[in-house]
Amino acid sequence: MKKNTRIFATLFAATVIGCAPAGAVMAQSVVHMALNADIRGTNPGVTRDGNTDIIHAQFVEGLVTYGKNFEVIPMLADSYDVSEDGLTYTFKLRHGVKFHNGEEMTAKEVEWSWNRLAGEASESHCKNYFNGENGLKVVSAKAIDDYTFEIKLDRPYAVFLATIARFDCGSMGVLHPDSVNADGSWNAPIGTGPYVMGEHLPGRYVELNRFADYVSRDEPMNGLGGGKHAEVDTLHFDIVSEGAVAKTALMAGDLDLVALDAMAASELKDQPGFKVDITQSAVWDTYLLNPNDPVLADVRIRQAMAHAIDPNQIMAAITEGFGKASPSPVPPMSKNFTEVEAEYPAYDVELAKTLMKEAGYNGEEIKILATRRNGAYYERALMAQAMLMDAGFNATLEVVEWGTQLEAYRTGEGYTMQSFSFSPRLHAGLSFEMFTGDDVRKAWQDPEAIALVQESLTTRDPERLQAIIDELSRRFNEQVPAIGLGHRMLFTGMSDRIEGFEDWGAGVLRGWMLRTSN
Amino acid sequence: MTFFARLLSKANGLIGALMLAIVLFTACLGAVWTPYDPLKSDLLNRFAEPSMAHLFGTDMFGRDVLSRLMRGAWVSVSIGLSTLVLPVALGTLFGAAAGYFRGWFDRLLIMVLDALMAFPGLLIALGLMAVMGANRYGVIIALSVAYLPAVTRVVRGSVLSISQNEFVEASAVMGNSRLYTLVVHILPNCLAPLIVLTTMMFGWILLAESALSFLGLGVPPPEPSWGNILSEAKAHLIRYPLLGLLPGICISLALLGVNLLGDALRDELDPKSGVAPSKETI
Amino acid sequence: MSELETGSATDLLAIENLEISFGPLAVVKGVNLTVKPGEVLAIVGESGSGKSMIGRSILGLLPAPGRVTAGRIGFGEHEITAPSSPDELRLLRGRSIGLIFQEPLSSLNPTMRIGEQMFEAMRLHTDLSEAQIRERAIDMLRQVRLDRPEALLNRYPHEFSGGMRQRIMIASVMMLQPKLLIADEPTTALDAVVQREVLDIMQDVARANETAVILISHDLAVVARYADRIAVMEQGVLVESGPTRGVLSQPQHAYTRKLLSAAQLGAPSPIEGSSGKPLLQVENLSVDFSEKTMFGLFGRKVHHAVRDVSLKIAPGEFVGLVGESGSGKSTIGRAICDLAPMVSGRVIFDGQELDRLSRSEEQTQRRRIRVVFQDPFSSLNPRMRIGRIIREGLRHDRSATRSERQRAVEEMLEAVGLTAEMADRFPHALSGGQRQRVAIARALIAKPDLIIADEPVSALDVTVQAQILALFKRLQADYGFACLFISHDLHIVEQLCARLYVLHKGRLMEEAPTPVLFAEPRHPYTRRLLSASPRLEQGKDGLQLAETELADNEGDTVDYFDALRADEPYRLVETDAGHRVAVRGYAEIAP
Amino acid sequence: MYLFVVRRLLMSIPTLIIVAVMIFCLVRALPGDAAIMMLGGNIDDEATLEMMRQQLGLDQPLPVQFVAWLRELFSGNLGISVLTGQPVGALLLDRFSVTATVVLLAMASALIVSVPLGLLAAHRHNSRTDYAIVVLTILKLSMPSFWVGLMLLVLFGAILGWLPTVGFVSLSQDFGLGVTYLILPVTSLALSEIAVMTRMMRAGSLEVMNRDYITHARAKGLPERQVLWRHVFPNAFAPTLTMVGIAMAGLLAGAAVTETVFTLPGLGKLLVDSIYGRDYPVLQGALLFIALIYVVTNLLIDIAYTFFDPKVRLT
Repeated sequence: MKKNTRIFATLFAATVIGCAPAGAVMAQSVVHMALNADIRGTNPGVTRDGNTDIIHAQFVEGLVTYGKNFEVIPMLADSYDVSEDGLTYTFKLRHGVKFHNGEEMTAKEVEWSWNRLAGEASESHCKNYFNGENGLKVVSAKAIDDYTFEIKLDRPYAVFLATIARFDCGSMGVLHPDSVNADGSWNAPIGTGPYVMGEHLPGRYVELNRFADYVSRDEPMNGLGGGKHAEVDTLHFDIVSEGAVAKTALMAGDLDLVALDAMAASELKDQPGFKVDITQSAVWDTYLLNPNDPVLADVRIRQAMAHAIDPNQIMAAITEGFGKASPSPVPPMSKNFTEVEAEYPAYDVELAKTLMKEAGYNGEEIKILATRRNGAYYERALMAQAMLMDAGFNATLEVVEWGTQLEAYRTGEGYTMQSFSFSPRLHAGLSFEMFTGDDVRKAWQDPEAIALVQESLTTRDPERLQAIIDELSRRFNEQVPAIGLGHRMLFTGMSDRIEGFEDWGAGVLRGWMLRTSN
Repeated sequence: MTFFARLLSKANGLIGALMLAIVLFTACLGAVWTPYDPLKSDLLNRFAEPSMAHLFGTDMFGRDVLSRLMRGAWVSVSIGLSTLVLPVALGTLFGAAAGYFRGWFDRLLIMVLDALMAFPGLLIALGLMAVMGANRYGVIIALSVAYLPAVTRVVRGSVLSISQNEFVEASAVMGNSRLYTLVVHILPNCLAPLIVLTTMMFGWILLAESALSFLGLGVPPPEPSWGNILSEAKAHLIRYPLLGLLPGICISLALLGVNLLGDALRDELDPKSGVAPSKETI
Repeated sequence: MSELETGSATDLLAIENLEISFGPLAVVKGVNLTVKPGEVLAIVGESGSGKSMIGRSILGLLPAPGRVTAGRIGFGEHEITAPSSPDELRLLRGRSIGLIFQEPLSSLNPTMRIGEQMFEAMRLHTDLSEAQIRERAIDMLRQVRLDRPEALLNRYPHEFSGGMRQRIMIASVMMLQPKLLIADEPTTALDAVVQREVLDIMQDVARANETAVILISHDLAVVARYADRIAVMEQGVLVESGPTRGVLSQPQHAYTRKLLSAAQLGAPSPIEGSSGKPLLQVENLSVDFSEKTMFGLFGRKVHHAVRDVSLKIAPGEFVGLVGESGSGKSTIGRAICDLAPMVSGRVIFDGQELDRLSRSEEQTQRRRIRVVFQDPFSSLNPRMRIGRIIREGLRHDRSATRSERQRAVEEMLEAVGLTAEMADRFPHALSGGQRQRVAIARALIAKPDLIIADEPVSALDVTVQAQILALFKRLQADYGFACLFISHDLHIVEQLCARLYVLHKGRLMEEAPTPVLFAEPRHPYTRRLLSASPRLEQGKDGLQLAETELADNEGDTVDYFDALRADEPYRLVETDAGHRVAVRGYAEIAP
Repeated sequence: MYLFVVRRLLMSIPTLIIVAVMIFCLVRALPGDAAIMMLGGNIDDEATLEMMRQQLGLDQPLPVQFVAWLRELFSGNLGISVLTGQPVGALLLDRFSVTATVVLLAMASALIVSVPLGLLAAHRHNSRTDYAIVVLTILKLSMPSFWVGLMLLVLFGAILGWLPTVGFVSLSQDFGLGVTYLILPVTSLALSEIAVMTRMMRAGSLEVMNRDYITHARAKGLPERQVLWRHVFPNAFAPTLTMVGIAMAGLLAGAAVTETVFTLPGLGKLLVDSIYGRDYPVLQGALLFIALIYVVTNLLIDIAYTFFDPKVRLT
């Protein structure tokens, strides 16, 4: 059935002259979207990457998840409470939640799923968040009764819920044990999400089909949680690595909804038959400064660089004027984002020059590392280079392939400065933790800062947390371990028959909100 | 002397030579002077329409397109020329040795060449770029390796056929050493096909470079090469087709020159050799 | 048939005042010729005389950009130069006018089975059934004396020897019983023996079909045997034509005489060497060629090019080595100067066995041996000036100074009859004859004691051949070198050589002083060679064709060795002084 | 014949081994590894990294990995894709089928066009037709095919919107639809092949045409058409055939650029992606597969050759 309508569509598209919205007559209940790479697998938290998580998020759910302001809200849990000492978390599960195979979800499956990811035998990196590798250790996690699940920690950990809500672990997604074969090997996901994993033709497309018996929460939709009332029968993801091609396809009516770069967005904005959604995300675009580079040893050099670069101009340029600077690591939508976080070293070339003179800079090379990759890594670096050179820095640009840059990032070698991006950290403490620490790759190795970050992750007192975050922000601005740029703008282009689309800071697609007109 | 006269008396020879001359001139000019700094971005003046100020307009970073094309000409051409050196030198060496001394050396060489042939230039490129660091030398080495077999085969072939001639035996009878015979009698006669091949190869390399850059494996930006100008323009083709059109036309013109001249050369020097004009190898 | 009768009343072919031009220059000028039905006309001339162009023009198949610029060609009632319809000519071709080429190797389509190539023309011109056509083809192949014709039809050209291909050509052309057959140098590429066979066959088949033949050739002696009339061409002009006898006996035109004198080569004057110990001794020489089967490495098939050959050359003596192509004669020459690997045997030069000498001594000895190759076009490095080519001959003579060498080169140029200023030219600026002179100069400049001349004249025009031979004679007188003269042509070696070695399939068949060999050849192969190579002789009434009719020797019952049965025991027996013949096993010969 | 095939395959083994070693070294010379790529920017802790390395067997020393790879190889197992978890063998075949469809179609159409065109040009040597063909082909040869591809894409895909611009539907899966997806890539590939082959064919024919046996064929009175097709073509085609073989081997090995332009899930695309993703099993498998394609294609060409050149014997 689907196929025939598809043919009809194509033939129609083939006969229509000009790029009239041929899409307008496409199959009622299919939305064609683009994935920039094939999914790495269907096993949430195991065979994954940022790209794959988006697909996983459609068919798997966890006990808790993120709301649109990154607060943690219950999902499969009806409610949860935390003991006084902060060591015991008890989750009350919702009743009548159905797995895709029709069976009802109980604490039994929740426990099984937890062990699948966090257990010793787990193949998932997620277990490292809970087995003491990074401090926190989960002592026990077990079903008390059919609808009660309990987790005990070895220490109080403020961001515990935030951690189990992580996208890269599918929110510690709950799956039915039949998802794996008898021998324990992965078979196919049997989750609770509003969509069921459908056909996957490697390198070509992935399909998700609506789960008819999905039982929704009553609240309105909120972030990745809340009510989910899916309408579109099939979410069809074509694998299109070339952004340009994806856009061309959208305009030709082969795709209904694609992520765009700023340029494409501004092109499409005014075109009849198309809509563009523009949303600021929590993805932090920044320039990491190499803490071990002697040239940068003098803090004044780093400050000079910060003053020489104008985040506003750059953000404006790479977002076609849609976005503005927000150099703080803390995303504006975070509840910890105050006027303190809004401050940053002003763009002041003169000041930069004087600082350079004081520091006795004379033409040492500032090697900017970048890669040609979605996310304007290259464009950002290019513009920074231009500005640094204006200020009198001897800035050179080296464009390498992504793998090479990652290696440089991990080993902390081969760069003075690199344009980089961090995926959303939905807790202000984590926003600093992602580049603070004593590993070589971390840009901020100041012991005090590290201590502060650690505290921010354990304290459960909101005021204290705010105080710490503010303190970190001030130190960040004066020590300049990295030069913040802003939080990436997400552009989504769609044919105007698509209704209900709404992006959010985490940038994770929520297929269940999509509607197709007529 | 008369040879060049003959060459230029032919339509394709003349036109080819002219076009190539223009390209080379632009390249050399682009090396020393361009209307604007081809790397200088001007964020307030992006995608400027062609005007007196910017003859071909500006690109997505407000850089002057004409300047970039001129510098690009230099980069592409210089890469093309310097890539010729290694394969021609080594290829002649190996080819001559294999063709003249035969035996195990020949067999081994052929085997390695086959291996090289069965090996996508693409990966050689990436591998070497990774090892050498992303810079034009990576490209040069990669392409050199990729084209070594072609030269070696041609030289080997013509050495083999020249060796059939009686003057080679005559030399042996006079008591001349094999090396002397190779250098004095055989190699000079391999020159013709080699020249033709080299000309054509220049074209192949221009193409390969642009193809590599198109895949993001070529000359790393911001340094402009015709290839990476094109691949940068890719995203804006629909709205600013000129950005994609111009570099493409530049490449085509250069290649047309090479191919025409190469054809004329071949007809003049060795009509039998089937050296075909440029063609992507990646 | 009926047409033929009407045709026979008048000339079959009438060429009037024909002019053929390539662009501006005319290669054939004002030629008039006629051919009567069934007669054989020979057009003789050296390369570039335009004789082939006439043949092509008769078919209307001049190679571009050649055109008939004046005159007419009439064939029966057809105007070939002005056909009424484009197809008129096409239908004449093959059906009424047949064409046979010089190069049997390139005149059959290598990618098509013999049968097909014979059939397609028949299908086109006749309305016979496939079966009939096949019948006809087979019958035709029989006529050209090929056995098992049925099998041949499914084979490809490359599976046949040159001679057989030429017969196949004749068959496929004559199959259509054309009224006129144009044979363009049909046997030049073939060995004497084969040449004879092929021409005889052609003649018979033509007679049988009452076909007129235009036989185009550079070799007077050959055509004289077959032609009713001869037409001589020089540089596009028809200088003389008339009945064969007439032209031979009373040549009118100077050029004709030149040709004739060249063809008869004058009286032999063998160059005897000084007696005493031989300059060169080759003992039991054998050379194998192991040709790798396609994609090497795997298996190889060995081919014995030379088997157990011994020969002697006295200082200053000219010795001839004769045999058809593939007899291994060149290989022997190459083996002597180390260009081909010997598997066994010894080469003793000036009393020293070369392979036993130290590297340097061997070198110095070998430099006393020089070679003159067959093909003057490939034996000179095209990228070297003549002067340098010749000077290179002195390269290893450390004594000479630069100026001395320069002088030597000039002297040498003079000596071989070239001018000193040619030293600055490149080979391509020289004619074939001149090149061969340069090659000789290069060989002689080092004053060698032995020259190995490998078919030095067979690539040249007859008139030039005579000159080069004369040159050899003169130079020998001046420089006194010995020479191993390799050739397929008995008459050429007869000119200079004191003794002859006859080679067949890598083995010596007969060895004798030249006069003896010609007077009383013993071995059947030698006899075949002799009778196969016609020559012109001064007879009582002028020049005439001399058939070397050998006294048949029924009496000779000796069991001679037959090279075709290579593996039988082989032995050379001396019949009388210096005359040795190959016999089988231990057969004896009465002197 | 069979002997020949076996022999050739045997002879290609050393080549393949050399290739295998080269491949392995080159691939491992690339900085970064699959584990890092999978984590991307979120290398939160070395423990995770190490864990993934173990899972991917990247913690072993290189020689060990190589030997392991070879052992797997000889047991006919190419391993599992790090990125998609599919068996590499299946993945390769799947992608190859795409490339093959496009390339073979392109080649076929190129042959159909260029053989007659080349013959025509040679037949009408130095005529207007001839010049036109020569000029056109050389013009095409001078345009980068990926550039032409992009232009086609923009024109037909976006501006005119006649043809689909993204993805691929296999013909077996849905013919009508599949064709629409194939038109653009096949065209852009075919165009450049046509240019080359036409030139080859023309050159070859010109050379053959002044051979005696062509004159002889004419002298038999054969009509020109028959002379061209029965006598010129078979002899002129052999060299073209070799060229076709080489080109085909090259393209089958993955027309990386074309596949990138038209986002065809082909072998070339797979290669590029696996390079970027450091998907060692796929990368190594793909390269080996490509080497194999070369060997086999050349073999087939040699076999095909015998049909056009009876002199060549497969022994």
